[in-house]
Formats: sequence, structure tokens, C-alpha cells
Amino acid sequence: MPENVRTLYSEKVMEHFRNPRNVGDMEKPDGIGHVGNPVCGDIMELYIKVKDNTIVDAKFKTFGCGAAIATSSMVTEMVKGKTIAEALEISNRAVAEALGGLPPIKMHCSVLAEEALKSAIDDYYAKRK
Amino acid sequence: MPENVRTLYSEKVMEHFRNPRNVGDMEKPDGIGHVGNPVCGDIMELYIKVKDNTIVDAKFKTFGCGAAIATSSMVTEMVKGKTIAEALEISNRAVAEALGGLPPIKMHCSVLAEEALKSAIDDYYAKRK
Amino acid sequence: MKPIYLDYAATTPTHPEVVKAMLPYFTEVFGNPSSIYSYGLEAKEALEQARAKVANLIGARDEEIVFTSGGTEADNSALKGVALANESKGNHIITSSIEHHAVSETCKFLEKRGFQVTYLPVDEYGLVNPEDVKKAITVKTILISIMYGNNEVGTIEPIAEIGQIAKEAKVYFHTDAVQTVGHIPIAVDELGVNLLSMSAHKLYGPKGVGALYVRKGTRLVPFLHGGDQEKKRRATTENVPGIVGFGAAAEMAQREMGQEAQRLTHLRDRLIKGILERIEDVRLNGHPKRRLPNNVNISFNFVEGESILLNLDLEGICVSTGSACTSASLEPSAVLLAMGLSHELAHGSLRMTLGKWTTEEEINQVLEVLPRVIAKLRAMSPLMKK
Amino acid sequence: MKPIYLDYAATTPTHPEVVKAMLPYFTEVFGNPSSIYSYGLEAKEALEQARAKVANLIGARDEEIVFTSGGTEADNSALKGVALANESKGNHIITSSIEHHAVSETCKFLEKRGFQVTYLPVDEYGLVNPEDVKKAITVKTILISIMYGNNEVGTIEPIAEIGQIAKEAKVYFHTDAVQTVGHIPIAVDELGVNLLSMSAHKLYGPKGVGALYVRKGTRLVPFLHGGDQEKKRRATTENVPGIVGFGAAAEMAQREMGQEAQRLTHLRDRLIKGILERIEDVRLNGHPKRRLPNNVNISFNFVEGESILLNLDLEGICVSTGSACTSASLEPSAVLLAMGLSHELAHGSLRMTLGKWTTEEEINQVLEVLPRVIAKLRAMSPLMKK
Ligand SMILES: Cc1ncc(COP(=O)(O)O)c(C=O)c1O
Ligand SMILES: Cc1ncc(COP(=O)(O)O)c(C=O)c1O
Repeated sequence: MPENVRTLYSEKVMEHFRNPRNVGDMEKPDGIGHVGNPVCGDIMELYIKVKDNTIVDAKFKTFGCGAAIATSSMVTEMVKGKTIAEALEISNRAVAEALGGLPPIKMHCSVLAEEALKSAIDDYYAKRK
Repeated sequence: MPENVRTLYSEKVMEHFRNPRNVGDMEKPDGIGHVGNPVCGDIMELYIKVKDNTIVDAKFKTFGCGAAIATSSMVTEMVKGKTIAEALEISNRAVAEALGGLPPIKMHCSVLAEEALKSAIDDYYAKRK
Repeated sequence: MKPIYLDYAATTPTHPEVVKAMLPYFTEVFGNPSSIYSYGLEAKEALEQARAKVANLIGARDEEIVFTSGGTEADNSALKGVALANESKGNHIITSSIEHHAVSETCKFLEKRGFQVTYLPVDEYGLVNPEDVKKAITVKTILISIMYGNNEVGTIEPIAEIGQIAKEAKVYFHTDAVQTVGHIPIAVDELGVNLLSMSAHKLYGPKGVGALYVRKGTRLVPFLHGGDQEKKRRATTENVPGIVGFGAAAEMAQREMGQEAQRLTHLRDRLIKGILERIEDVRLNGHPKRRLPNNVNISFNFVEGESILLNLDLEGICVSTGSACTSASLEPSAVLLAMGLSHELAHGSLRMTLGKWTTEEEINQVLEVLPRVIAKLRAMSPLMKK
Repeated sequence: MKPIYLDYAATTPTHPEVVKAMLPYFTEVFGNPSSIYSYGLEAKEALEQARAKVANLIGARDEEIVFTSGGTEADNSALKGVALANESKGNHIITSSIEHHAVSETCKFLEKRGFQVTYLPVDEYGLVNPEDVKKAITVKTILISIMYGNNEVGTIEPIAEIGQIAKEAKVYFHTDAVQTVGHIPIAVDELGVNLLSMSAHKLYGPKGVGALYVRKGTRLVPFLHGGDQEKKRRATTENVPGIVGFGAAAEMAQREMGQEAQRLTHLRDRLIKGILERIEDVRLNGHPKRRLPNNVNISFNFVEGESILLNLDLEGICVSTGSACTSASLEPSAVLLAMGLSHELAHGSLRMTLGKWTTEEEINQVLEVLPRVIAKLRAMSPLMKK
């Protein structure tokens, strides 16, 4: 039996779960996204730094399952270097695909990641006003 | 595992089933007992020869299960040499006990054997009249 | 001498290769398939491979297979599951008068709970007439349950024809295929069934495992409530070794069925012919052609089945009777009576079912012993003289 | 390195000796126990010996044991069987809010079919108050079903006290003892239960086998309809190897339980103490003393259970979470919520259950790894800073 059938998640997911990128707080973020709640078991916080309409840095903190952590890690990787407009194009499917897929019952984690990103961008706009 | 747990019936029953005593027709019997019917799956015919109020010979023919054959064999053995009065005392339990017991669901076979005997004695009385 | 086992329809030995396939799942890959750590996922994977093999054997999709604890549970969950899920549609069920107790007793239970059951007659060969099924359907009919191969007399019912009728009438159709699966080719789509029952121990798999095929879209209330196993269609920790064994048996059947059926049909017909030639006043029960490859069922006039069985057992030959000897009731086989046999003949029937380890020599041995046993019993039968 | 298995409450490996005891019944003594020839009677005898062993383990009479396909079927047949058999008497059932799904989902099913179910609350330790049971009984109450040992938090319920109340009120009493049988001594007469559920794979027996203890005189509609097996209380060809395995496991448990429970209690308390000492902001779930010898259930503030589980799996340690991660629903453990935990804490719970092969070294290893894993996850938790 191949080793990979023994994990619920793809290798890519497990890789991001094991070594999540961009974990932690950010000093003076330009935007903060906060989604989820303890009732459903997933909470994500996503911080972005924006320069010249481009996301130059992203960090996250997540309370949640393996998929929640991996999608958080992945979405922060994906946004870095993108313009705000480009970042807004990132869909939950794109995050899931970048991770080599998610089990159906875990797709909501990718939705959460997309929402966290949008929430951070909203916050960035709100702060700029 | 002891050999005897592997049969539904006691050794004695199997012995009588294997080598039934007193099987067959009787020439000019003094009494014929006929009990059972095809619906319930057991038919016994029991023939007796009587001399000086004593059963000097008994034979049977039986259509039925192992227990029916063994009880027929046993009851014919038991009545030989007995007076009519003594024979009438033979209960179905006595037949079953003589066989080392019967499974509960087969007790009706011993009842049939008792009835076959009584029916033969009735027939003997009826013929004498 | 090794006993001659001719009761494969009652149960088969588990094939040594099947046992070998099962073994690692007791002690090594023992995890609970619902667990998400490696141990559990490995067990889960084995489960799904077995499911694919069983699905493959009957031409179903993997997700249409729900594992059960045997044929009886498959039958019970099909009938009760459809009944409960479709109460609002109607309360009428059509079945035959020769079903296995797992179906007929379930029908009796449902009758007590307000359902109406039509028990269709069969002809002298044990065949249900599809026209009778058609006529019995009313607006209230929610389920037709007709067995595929009869376990006593081996008659194979016209399932595809009935399936067509059920489809046209838009009524769910269940078949108890416990005796057929793994013995003759089956394709659920050709049969047009919604539900099909199987049991592993009838095809060299382990006892205590079965499956219900549930066509996608079939509405069914689950039989076992609890955890989310089997996509919520059957709760309980999965019997991984048993299911793996069922899978291995299904795979083996798929591979060997064609040749084996041919071999058994040959032996079966030799045994039937031999008995008819050697013994007078006998009758073959069941259909001479539309018959399971391994089934021989014969009635012997003037003698009773259990006494034949016991005599054969003493000679090292294991067979079974038509009548349920060990049950408290003394009723003869309902199947044989439904086929029009007299009580006497029904009581005097013998079933011999052949299997993987049955040899030509064994058949010869039976043909030598049986006439002797019958002669001995007839000599003591009060019915003989008539 | 061999993985460290700490999920014995989910399922145990089948003990190699148990497998050995089962093996002959697959291929050699493979007969159908309902058959009356030698092959079958030998299987029947093995069945009855296993029944005696299981009966012995819980102080029951042999004929009060009905074998099933597992704990779920035992629970389903107890609840549905009593409900159907006693409808004329009443339609009220009392249970707790921390039952296994096999009981709680069956209750939900019965509610849909017109029964009324009272779900009693539990205290912070997961204990049902016998006084609450007493107060809940009405003239319509036909069944009380309270589990013996809780599968998530290990709390042992006051079954004997509730049994006394049930007896006085003349109401049937069922207990799901799937987690307790074979682990702590049980005597059905002392407990005063009418019905008690067991499952072999929780005590080193095979999966797919269980039993329901049915006190003599208890009225029950059979769950599986069909043949006359198990004295007509459960149809289907008996799973002889599985049942023999259950018997062997029961015998082994009887012999080793006393010493093993002591050994596990020691390891359990070392693990609990070790975690409480090494990690801040944790909470032991379940009762500190009235607790299964092998159960450790801890909530870790600020982190989610599955992510702990996965990290431990990467380190070769198999545990389970309180919440049902693999299920489609994202609801946290109903048991923990019923005990008053916040959603956050309920999501952050971990169950570690010890067993026959758990060693002191393994516990040490867990105590070394776990703090590291929790620290890593807390470092990425948005809840931590608060
Ligand atoms: C036709 C048929 N249906 C159902 C069953 C029941 O199967 P099981 O014994 O696996 O429950 C059997 C065999 O016993 C059978 O022959
Ligand atoms: C308390 C309890 N009841 C019932 C069950 C169900 O047992 P099984 O999986 O054997 O059906 C389990 C275990 O899964 C359990 O822990």
C-alpha cells in the first residue's frame, strides 16, 4: 500500500501543516482579517502589509484543524507579491487546488481562508479612509 | 471435544436408530396400533402378539425421524414379556428415559410411541370382543 | 475417512486464501476505520478495496454497497428500510411463497405493523410467474421482494422480467441473491433491482458478513442507528477482517465462477441422474434446467428426511433436509408445499448442495450409499406397503 | 519506531491468542450450527461454550446471552425491541445526554416513531443523578437506558443505584456497557439491569461481534427476523469464529482484568498527572476517580483537537479527539458540551485510552512529545494572546 493513502490529507496539505509558512503576529499590519468562531471550531486571523497597492507581507494565526492551518499557510503564501486586485481574485478553490485538493468535508476551511483574506483587505480599505 | 457432543441424540438413541429392534410386519397380530399422520411427519404402526394376557411379541413399522424410529424400537423391546396391565403403565417418559433422554423438541416422538402401544392394546381388546 | 460435505448451501468453509487475506486485519492493521490517524486510514483503505471487489462481482458502483452482518440483516434492512421510508406512499408489499425466512418472517413482522403483504404462488418447479407480479401491483405497492435462487430447491427466478415490470410500475424491487452471488454471473443493471442481498459465507467468505446493494437514489431508513459509518447507512465499527474476507471471496468467485459453475453443473446432473436411475419412487424437486449449478433436491417416497440424513451422517455424508428438523415446529418445508408436494413427499426430501471441494469420487460414494439407506428405511416404513 | 497506540477505546487489536482460538472455525469446524450432522453439532458446541464464557464474565446465565454483530446492534435491539414489545404499556423512554450514538441516534429514531424521550442532564464530571432518573419516571415509562462507562470521558455511572430505582418502579433498565465489560468486574444481578450491551472488539475480541444480555422474562421484539437461531431472538447464521473469539476474549478478560485494571489505573494517573504538571491551561474531563481504568481525556485551551491529533500522528502517537472530526458535521462532542464545557474547550479535547500493550515508556514518550506539540500550536493560535 502506498504511504500516501494513510493520511486523510494530500502530501502538500501535510507539508504546510507540518511547516506552516508565515505564522505569527505582525507589527502594525495594514489590514487584519478575523473570521470563524469557537462554535464551529475554526478561527483565522490574517494580517497583511500593503505597499503601493501590493501585498508585501502576510501572516496568520489559526485555531483549527489540519486543513484550517494548511489553508491559512497557503493563502498567505499566495497573496504575497500580489496586488490587492489580484488578491481579491483568489478563490477558495484556488487555495484548495494549490494544496493538491482537500477532502470534501474540509472544503469549508478553504472558504474560511478566502474570507479571512477578503476581511483583511476590507480592513485595509477601511483603515485607509 | 468428546465424540458424543457431536450428535443430537444420546448414544442409546443412536444405537436403536442404527440397529432398530423388532422391525417389520407380523403375521396375524393380535393387536395393531396406528398413530400419526403424514402432515406432522411421523407415522407409527405397532403390532403385538398376546398370550395369556402377556405380550409375547411386538413389532413396528415407522415413518419418521431418528427419534421416532428409536422410540418405536425401544417401546417394542420394553413391552415384550409384560402383561397388558404392565404395558399400559409404560409412559412416554419411561420410553424416553430408557433411551437416555430425548431433545425437548423430540419428546413428542415418545408420546407417539406410548400412543401406538395403547392403540395396539385397544385394538387387541376390540378384536377380542 | 474425511466426511463428504454436501451442504454448501447451508454454509461454505472459509477458503484458506480468504482466511490468509483476513489475518493481518486482526492484529496488525487493526485500527478503527473511522479514525483519522495512519492506523485507521489503512483499515479504511482495506475496507474500500473490499467494497470495490464486491461491487464488481455484481456490476454495481462501490458506493452502492452497504456491508451488513449477513444475508438476514441485508434482507431485514431492505424490507424494513423501504417500508419505513415509504409509508406515506403506500403499505403494500409483494413477495413469493418460497422466500427464505429472512424475508418471509420479516414480512410477517411488517404485517403486524400494518403493512399488507401478497404472497405469490409458484408453479410445480418453484417458479414465480412475472404476470402474477404485474397483476398484484396496486397504487399502494411500495416494494416487490422475490428471491433470485431458491435455497432449498435451487430454482432460479425470472428476476430480469420482474425487474422490468417493477421499473414500469415504478415500484422498488429487492431480490435475495444470497444463494446466487458468486455462483452465477450477476449484473444489477440487467436485473433492474433496487436492492440485492448477499452473504459472504455462501461463497467461501466468513460467516457474519454480508452486504446490501442499494441502487443510488433508493430511499431507505437505516436499520442500525448510531455512528456515521457506511455513509450513515449502517452504524457500528466496521468488521474489517470480515469485510476484507468478503472482498477476497468476491474476487476469487469472479475469477473462478465460470469454470466452477460448469464443473458443478456436470456433477449435479450426474448425481441427479444417478439417483433417478438407482432408486424408484423419487422425484426431483425444483426446475430441471433453471437451477443453481450446485443444487440437488430429491423427495424419496415412503421415508422421512431426518432419518435419511442421520443414516448418511453415520456414513460420513453431510446433507440437509427440506424440513426444518431442528426447529421446534414439525412443519415440513413451506417451499415444497408451495410447489404442490404432499406432506409425505415434503417430509421425505433431501437437499445435497455441491461446492469447491466436491469430487467425482464423492458423488460416486453417495450414489453407492444412498440406495442402501433408502432401502433400509423403506423396509421399516408403514407407508411402503400401500 | 513502532507507533504508540493510545486509542484502545476506539478498538483493540484482536489478541493473538483469540485469533488462534478462532482459526479452526473458519476452515475445519466450519459447519452451520443449525445443522444436525456432526459438522454442525461441533460448531454448535463451540458456540455454547463461548456463550458460557461471556455469561460468566458478567454473572449471567448462558441462556440470557444473545450474540449480535456488535455494540451498536446490541443497543439498537435493546431499545427498539423493548419499545415495540411494550407499546401498549407506554411510550416514554429515559436516557442521558451523554450516551453513545448507538443509543442516542436510536432514541431520535424512536422519537420520530411516536416515542417520547427524556434526555437527562449530567454534572460537570459527566455523572447522571439517580434522583433525576427517579423524578423522570412516569406511568408511561417503559425503559431507562443509561450507559455504564462513558466512551469519551470515562466516567462510570451509578448503575446499581439506578437499577434499584428501575426495579422499584418496575421499568426495564438497559445499560450500554460496551466500554466496561472486560475492564471492570460486572455482575448483572447487582446492577439490577434487564439488558446490557457488549462489544467484543473493545476487549481484544474481533470486530463485528457483540452480545446483548437479556434478563429472563424481559419482553423484547426480535431485531433480526428470519431463522430460529439464538432461540428465535436473533436470526442469521451464527458467526461461529467471531463468537468463539468473543468467548476466548471474555475468558482472558476474566482472568486478567483485576491485575490489568490496576496496572492501567497507575499508568492513567501518571499520564494525567504528567500532563497537568507539564502543560498550563488544561482541564481533565470526566470524573477524577469514578473513571474507566484506561481513560484520559484532557482539554487544552487555545488549540483545536484535530491539529493536536495530526501532530501526534506525525510523531507516531495515535489518539482521538472529543469532536467527531471525520464526520461531515463540525459539532464538538455533545458529551463535553453536556458537561458544561465551552465550545472552545470542547474543540480542544484529546482522548487517550490505554490498553494491554501500553507501557510506562510509551507514557513517558507522550509526556515528552505532547508539551512540544501544544506549545507549537498555541504559538499559532489567535486565541492565545487573550
Ligand atoms: C436465500 C437465503 N437468504 C438469506 C439467508 C440468510 O443468510 P445469513 O445466514 O447470512 O443471514 C440464507 C442462508 O442462510 C439464504 O439461503
Ligand atoms: C459506549 C459504546 N457503545 C456502543 C458502541 C458501539 O459498538 P460497536 O462499534 O461494536 O457497534 C461503542 C463503540 O463504538 C461504545 O463505545
